[in-house]
Amino acid sequence: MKGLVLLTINTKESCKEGDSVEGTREKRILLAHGDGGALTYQLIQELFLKYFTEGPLQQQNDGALLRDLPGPPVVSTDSFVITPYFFPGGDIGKLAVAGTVNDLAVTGAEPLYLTVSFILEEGLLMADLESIVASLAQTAQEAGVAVVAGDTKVVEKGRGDGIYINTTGIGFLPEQRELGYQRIEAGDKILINGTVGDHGLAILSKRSGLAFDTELRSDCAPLNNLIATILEKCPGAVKFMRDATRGGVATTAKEIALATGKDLLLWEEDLPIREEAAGASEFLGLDPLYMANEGKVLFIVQGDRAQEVLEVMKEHQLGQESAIIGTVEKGKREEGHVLLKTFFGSHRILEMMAGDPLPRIC
Amino acid sequence: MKGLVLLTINTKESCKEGDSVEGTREKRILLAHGDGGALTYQLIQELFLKYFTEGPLQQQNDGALLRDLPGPPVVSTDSFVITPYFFPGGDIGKLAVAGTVNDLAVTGAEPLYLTVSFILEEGLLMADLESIVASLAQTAQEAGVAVVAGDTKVVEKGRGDGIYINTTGIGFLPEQRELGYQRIEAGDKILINGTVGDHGLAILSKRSGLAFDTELRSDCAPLNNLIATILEKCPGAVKFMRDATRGGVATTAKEIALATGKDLLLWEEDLPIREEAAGASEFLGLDPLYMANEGKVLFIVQGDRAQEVLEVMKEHQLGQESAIIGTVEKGKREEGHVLLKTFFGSHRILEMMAGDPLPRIC
Amino acid sequence: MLSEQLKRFREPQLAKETIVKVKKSLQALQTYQGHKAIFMEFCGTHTAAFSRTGLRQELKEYVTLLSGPGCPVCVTSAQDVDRIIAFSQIPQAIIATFGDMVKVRGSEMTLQEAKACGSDVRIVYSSLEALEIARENRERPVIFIAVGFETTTPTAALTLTKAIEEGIDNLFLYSLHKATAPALKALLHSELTTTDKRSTNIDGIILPGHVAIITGRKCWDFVVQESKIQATISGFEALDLLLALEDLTQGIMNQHDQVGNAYGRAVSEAGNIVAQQAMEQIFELQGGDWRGLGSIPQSSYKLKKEYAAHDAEKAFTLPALPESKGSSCQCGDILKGIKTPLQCPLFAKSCDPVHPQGPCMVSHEGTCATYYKYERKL
Amino acid sequence: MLSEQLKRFREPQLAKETIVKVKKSLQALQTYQGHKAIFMEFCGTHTAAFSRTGLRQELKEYVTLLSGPGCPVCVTSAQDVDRIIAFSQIPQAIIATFGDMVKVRGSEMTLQEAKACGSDVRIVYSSLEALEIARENRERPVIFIAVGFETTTPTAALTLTKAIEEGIDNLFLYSLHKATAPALKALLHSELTTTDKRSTNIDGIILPGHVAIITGRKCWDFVVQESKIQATISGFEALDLLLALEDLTQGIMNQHDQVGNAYGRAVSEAGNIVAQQAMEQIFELQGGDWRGLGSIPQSSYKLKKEYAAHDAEKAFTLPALPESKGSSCQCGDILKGIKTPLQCPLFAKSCDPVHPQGPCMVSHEGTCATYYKYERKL
Amino acid sequence: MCLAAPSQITHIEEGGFMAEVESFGNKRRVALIMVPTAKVGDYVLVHAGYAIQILDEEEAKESLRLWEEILCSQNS
Amino acid sequence: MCLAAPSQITHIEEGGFMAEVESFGNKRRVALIMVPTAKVGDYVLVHAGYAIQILDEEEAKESLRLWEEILCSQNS
Ligand code: SF4
Ligand code: SF4
Ligand SMILES: [Mg+2]
Ligand SMILES: [Mg+2]
Ligand SMILES: [Mg+2]
Ligand SMILES: [Mg+2]
Ligand SMILES: [Mg+2]
Ligand SMILES: [Mg+2]
Ligand SMILES: [Mg+2]
Ligand SMILES: [Mg+2]
Ligand SMILES: [Mg+2]
Ligand SMILES: [Mg+2]
Repeated sequence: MKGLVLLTINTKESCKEGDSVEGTREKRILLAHGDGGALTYQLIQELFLKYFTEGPLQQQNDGALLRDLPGPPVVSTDSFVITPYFFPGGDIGKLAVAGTVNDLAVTGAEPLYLTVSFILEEGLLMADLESIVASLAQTAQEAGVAVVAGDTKVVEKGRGDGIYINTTGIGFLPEQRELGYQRIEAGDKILINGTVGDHGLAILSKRSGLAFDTELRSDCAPLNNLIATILEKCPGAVKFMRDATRGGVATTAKEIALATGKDLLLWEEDLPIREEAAGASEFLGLDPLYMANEGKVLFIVQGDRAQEVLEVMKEHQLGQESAIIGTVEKGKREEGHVLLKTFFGSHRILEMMAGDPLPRIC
Repeated sequence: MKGLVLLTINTKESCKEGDSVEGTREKRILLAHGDGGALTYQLIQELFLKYFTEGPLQQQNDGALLRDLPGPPVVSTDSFVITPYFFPGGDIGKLAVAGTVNDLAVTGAEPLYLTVSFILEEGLLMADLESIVASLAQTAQEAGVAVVAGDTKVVEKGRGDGIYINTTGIGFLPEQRELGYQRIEAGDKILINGTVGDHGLAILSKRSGLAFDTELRSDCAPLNNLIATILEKCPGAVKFMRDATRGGVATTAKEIALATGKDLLLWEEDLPIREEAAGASEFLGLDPLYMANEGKVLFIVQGDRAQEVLEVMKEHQLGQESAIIGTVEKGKREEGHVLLKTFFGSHRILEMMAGDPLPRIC
Repeated sequence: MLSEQLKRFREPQLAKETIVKVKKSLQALQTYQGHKAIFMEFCGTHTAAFSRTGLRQELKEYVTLLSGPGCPVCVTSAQDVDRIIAFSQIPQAIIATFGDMVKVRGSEMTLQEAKACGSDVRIVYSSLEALEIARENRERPVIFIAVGFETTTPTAALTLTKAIEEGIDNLFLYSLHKATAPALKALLHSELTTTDKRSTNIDGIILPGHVAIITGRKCWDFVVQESKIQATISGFEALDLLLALEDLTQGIMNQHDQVGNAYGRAVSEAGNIVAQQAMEQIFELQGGDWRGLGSIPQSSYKLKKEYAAHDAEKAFTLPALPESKGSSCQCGDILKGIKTPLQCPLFAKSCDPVHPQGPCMVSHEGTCATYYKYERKL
Repeated sequence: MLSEQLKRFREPQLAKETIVKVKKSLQALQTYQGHKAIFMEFCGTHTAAFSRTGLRQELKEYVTLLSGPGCPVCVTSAQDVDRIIAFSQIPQAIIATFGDMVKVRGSEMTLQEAKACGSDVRIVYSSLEALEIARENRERPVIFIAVGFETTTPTAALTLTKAIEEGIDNLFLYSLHKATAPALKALLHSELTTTDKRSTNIDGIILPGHVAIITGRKCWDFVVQESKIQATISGFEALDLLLALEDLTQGIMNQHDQVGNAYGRAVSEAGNIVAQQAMEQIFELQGGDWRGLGSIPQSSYKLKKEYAAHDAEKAFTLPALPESKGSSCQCGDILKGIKTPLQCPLFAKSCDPVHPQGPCMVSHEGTCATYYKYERKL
Repeated sequence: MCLAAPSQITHIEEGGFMAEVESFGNKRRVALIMVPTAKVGDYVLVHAGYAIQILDEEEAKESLRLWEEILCSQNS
Repeated sequence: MCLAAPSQITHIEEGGFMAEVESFGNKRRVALIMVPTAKVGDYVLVHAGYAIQILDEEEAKESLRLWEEILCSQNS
């Protein structure tokens, strides 16, 4: 402890940033907001219920009673731990809705309901929380899903990262929408609804250390409307869908290959990649095919209907840059593989993402 | 940086504890387990699917397709952030099932399905994770609910606390089980299925700083079977239920008072409180009425059927120490209140828990 | 078995019978004095005990029980809270403090808000835990916010002694310990004796039982001897409180010239000598600011010069702190027993435990918090 | 516009046409030499570029492209990794490192495992970020794990110079920087020249383009002059690689007595003088351990004595480290170009990027990782 | 703040600085140094991690006895 | 490791130690000190946060021109 005497004291950085013009400090989440008592109650009443104004949530029961579903239920859950929680093109609230809505939609389901559970870190600015909740509520409305149940916990400073959100989605499977790995066969085409890698790179651009300015924005968006449009306009054409999130297009394709035992061949020259994404990947030493997307789906489509599906996709606002990017081939070995046909015509193998130290992008 | 030269180096505490007898280090969660790539896939295949061996989870789709429900769906969500994650009487895995099952059960619903989403902290011992997952799976089996969808994220060391779990439960409401605040009226009796405060105090006994040894154990248990038994054997008698978790019996009672505008009168001498709980509360300066429970429900029962319900409760393994602990009275003011009739016959007001710095007990 | 006897002290049945007797005595006292007696419990723990047991309500027609300044958190001045927050801003510093302290507002913010901004604040139940934290974080200064009366002061003194023995040089004390007797003296000699005895003045004082364990009974005789107000030391069980009321009643009617001891199983004549010596070894009395009461001479335990290396006030230079702002909180009058919380216009309106306006609403044993919890009229 | 020209270098169409021409030249070379040419790319970035573009596959009937020791992460010895991990155990220390480094196993564990146990490890893209971290954490030692060849070494030198100018005394370098020319010399003079020229020996070397930006072209002439093996400096776009192959082919057939420069837009004769001076100012060459290659004289950049205050090896005393264990990993032979990963029995079986057995499988530009990603036979 | 709860000493650690005490099935470690004459079996009042006083059994008995007498005489 | 990507200098900061560079719509701050003659508009190769070389436009043009000649003569 030598040398510790006679210090002068500076206000902690994080406290300073909370100062408003009038010198009063901005409100922050305190541990006591999570004790289940009066402050928790106040937070729910004054913040959450302001944005979630309809339905079962307002009743504040332990469970939300929903109306009978018009088909068998489909559920999906995801926790969102992205850093930073505000990013170009969105925020963790929008992402939390889009991510789960998309997971439901790619199964062919119509998403209807969402539960939302927050893990807040002591010290989170109340203003940040409010803007995230507002964004979440707005995205839910746009996607046509209702937030029906919620939960809030608070963890000590240094045990979280501002805010983590879990959403669980509930939908139903309309008739005649049976999609599945088992329907995939050689000759099917692989489609995607736009450019690859934008989300992951937009997030990375805001990481301390990697910081760079880019025009790239996260593609984060709920795709249930796009998907429903395709399924309705091209009945039977789509055999399987999966959103290419963590691990990117390459990992998602590999998962399909593993599950089916088929090979997936992707064409490098047809992959829609923004120039900015290619450029940023180059100086970061990364591959856009492994970068997370939050508004992109791989569609496996019956070969002779690929063009028809492509046209429908391109008409939709969230599919304007859609492309046919590859084809399914008979698996030639025990395990299914993903191959990339390069510009020069040679083939390279795409594996799952393996241990890249770049987490927290969703 | 003076005085920093010539240090000798000790291995970090947390690393040492990972050493096994043979000198090899125990496996831990790495950041890369959360990148959505190969290590994530491996974790799912080798750990999670080992314990969740049935149903939609094995298909590893984005969403789980469930069978049609025999009644309108009921959903509930909770995130669990308890510290420590192993505690006397349970662990976070058991808690995560019991908490959500109970939230569904108290609405009158039959819980059927659970989604489970993990937020793991880099460095978590793989052995701890496995034992938590095993406990979660076993509790789910005991409660008769199936885990149908899951998710795993990994956050950097210092951004979590080992493990956080979200569970979302889905059940259905059988016919003739309409419970609700609106049914509560003066003259109803308040019942509880056993002793108060055990969970919160058992957790606190393991907090560094507060550390004390106690025979108290968490009451953490899924109560759906107890509740179903009561509802079936005493049809119509129960008007409302709520599990007395964070904030304890006092806060839960106050919530009911606020929602109904009625007063709830609790009788100090009838409240089942273990001697150990009273003793520990005394030296900690805490009130067992504000301590969290994870296996206790407040039942609001039609006055003339309270005895009948009590007898059914006492026959059940999880209700042996059940008691009638109070009564509902006409609200005398704008806002409903909770009053405790003390040993001496005087009344004191119970408010919601207010800002106690004792978080993370669920 | 002593444990059986201890249980007897908290048995409702015995207490219920005792109430009947105590009521009779208080009636006799009223006849004797010509007015309903006004007693003050000095100690916040007594304030809470009278309310939690319901005895304050039960006896309200027989005796008015006022609350005194006996909550160490409540009497900590806003400037001292500002200093605590400034300490929490020292890079790498760990603040170790009792739980109630984190919720008290200084002139601008609370320690729990500083914590939310990133200060490392650990809640402890004992100064020994602060020592443990210092032991485990030898590279970081650990500042223990030492609040409390004579009950707590020796525990801090002994912990510091141990730290020094062990060579733990990164443990610092910010001593806000206060001495109760000077505060009681100040109360008796100023406001209380100059106002109309019939309305706000007091007939008897219930003295803090746990403080008296340390100080001993006899050092309190000055109360009776100097101010002619009767006083009795009390324990904290329901029966203890009743016995103390009875003792006080008898003392007034029989004009005892000594302070009574209704907590004989714990309080001796001379007190705990080890504790007294430990306090003397480490601390010296200086003038100190009490929230509500103002500056009181010889009422504040500060570390002696010899321990400057462990004295947070000496080891760290704090920036100039802003002046505290005024507030319409009436804690001052409440701590003096001039008002009850029910007379504060903010009470249970803009001031409640979730949004406390003053320290009396913050601490578990603050008078306003106790009244909010137990004594509110609905 | 230069940007238009830069795009031309990566255009598939131009490259496709070029391939035809290069194939012809390589065929001519085969006729000239009497065997299919064997070229080695020294640099890991070239290894990755040949595979990513598919050129290695495309040309495999015309030329065998072997990979050399040109990945700084791969050639870091297990003992040096153990030292990095030991540094990460210093209380309060922050380790700043390039990403690939965290996955390399020492004799017992990896830096990412140490991180999972609580070490503070930050991944940076530049030594300037390490300086920034040191600036923001003045109370904590920040140890930058300085790996790289001559391309990277001057950046560390200039960053340290800046740190010293600013008085940032908590930034330390653990310099594992290596010099490429001595390693190439060692390769040319030992193993490669003693084995049968027809099977594992090489006919030409593709020299590291970015290293040569710093060193200049002419310092590489020793390769041609001492070992009589032709060599050419190459850029990293598809077209660059093809031009270099062409240049090498012409160099062999026309018996050039100088190293070729097929990366003229970036590489000058004399190199970057500012960078060279910065390196000389801060570092001195010493003998160094290369994983796989063993000890190579004058191949390791260590901080000069004058900078001992910023030299992690001098500022911190490490405990005795255990001897590295042997392993059946063949990285040594692979780094020497004696084997390709396809000849390692562990490759793509027990060794893959998720469970790397050796450093060549860890680094993005490790030969085994590159072969796993791009060259595996299915 | 001045809370102090009675507990029984179950074990005194070497050196006598710390002891284990028990109350209603809850065990804690507390400092014993302020009550140097305390022995195993004694009841102590514990405040802020320190035992601050040994409870006097005779005094406790006596005050209960006296009081019960008063109550009995009053009731009869 | 020896990755270096070409970027164009868009702004040189005061003192000349740092500059802003741009490539395909992505902007970064890099150290410019190693290429003291660089000016706004120049293309530089950036490695590990430092611009290590100014790309030579004439050389680039020349090598492309030469090569295109060779290919043309060959194709025709
Ligand atoms: S009620 Fe609030 S404002 Fe009024 S005296 Fe008490 S603490 Fe102060
Ligand atoms: S494949 Fe693996 S084991 Fe074999 S040489 Fe490469 S790194 Fe070593
Ligand atoms: Mg999901
Ligand atoms: Mg998802
Ligand atoms: Mg998905
Ligand atoms: Mg909840
Ligand atoms: Mg953050
Ligand atoms: Mg819930
Ligand atoms: Mg719950
Ligand atoms: Mg509940
Ligand atoms: Mg998921
Ligand atoms: Mg932990």
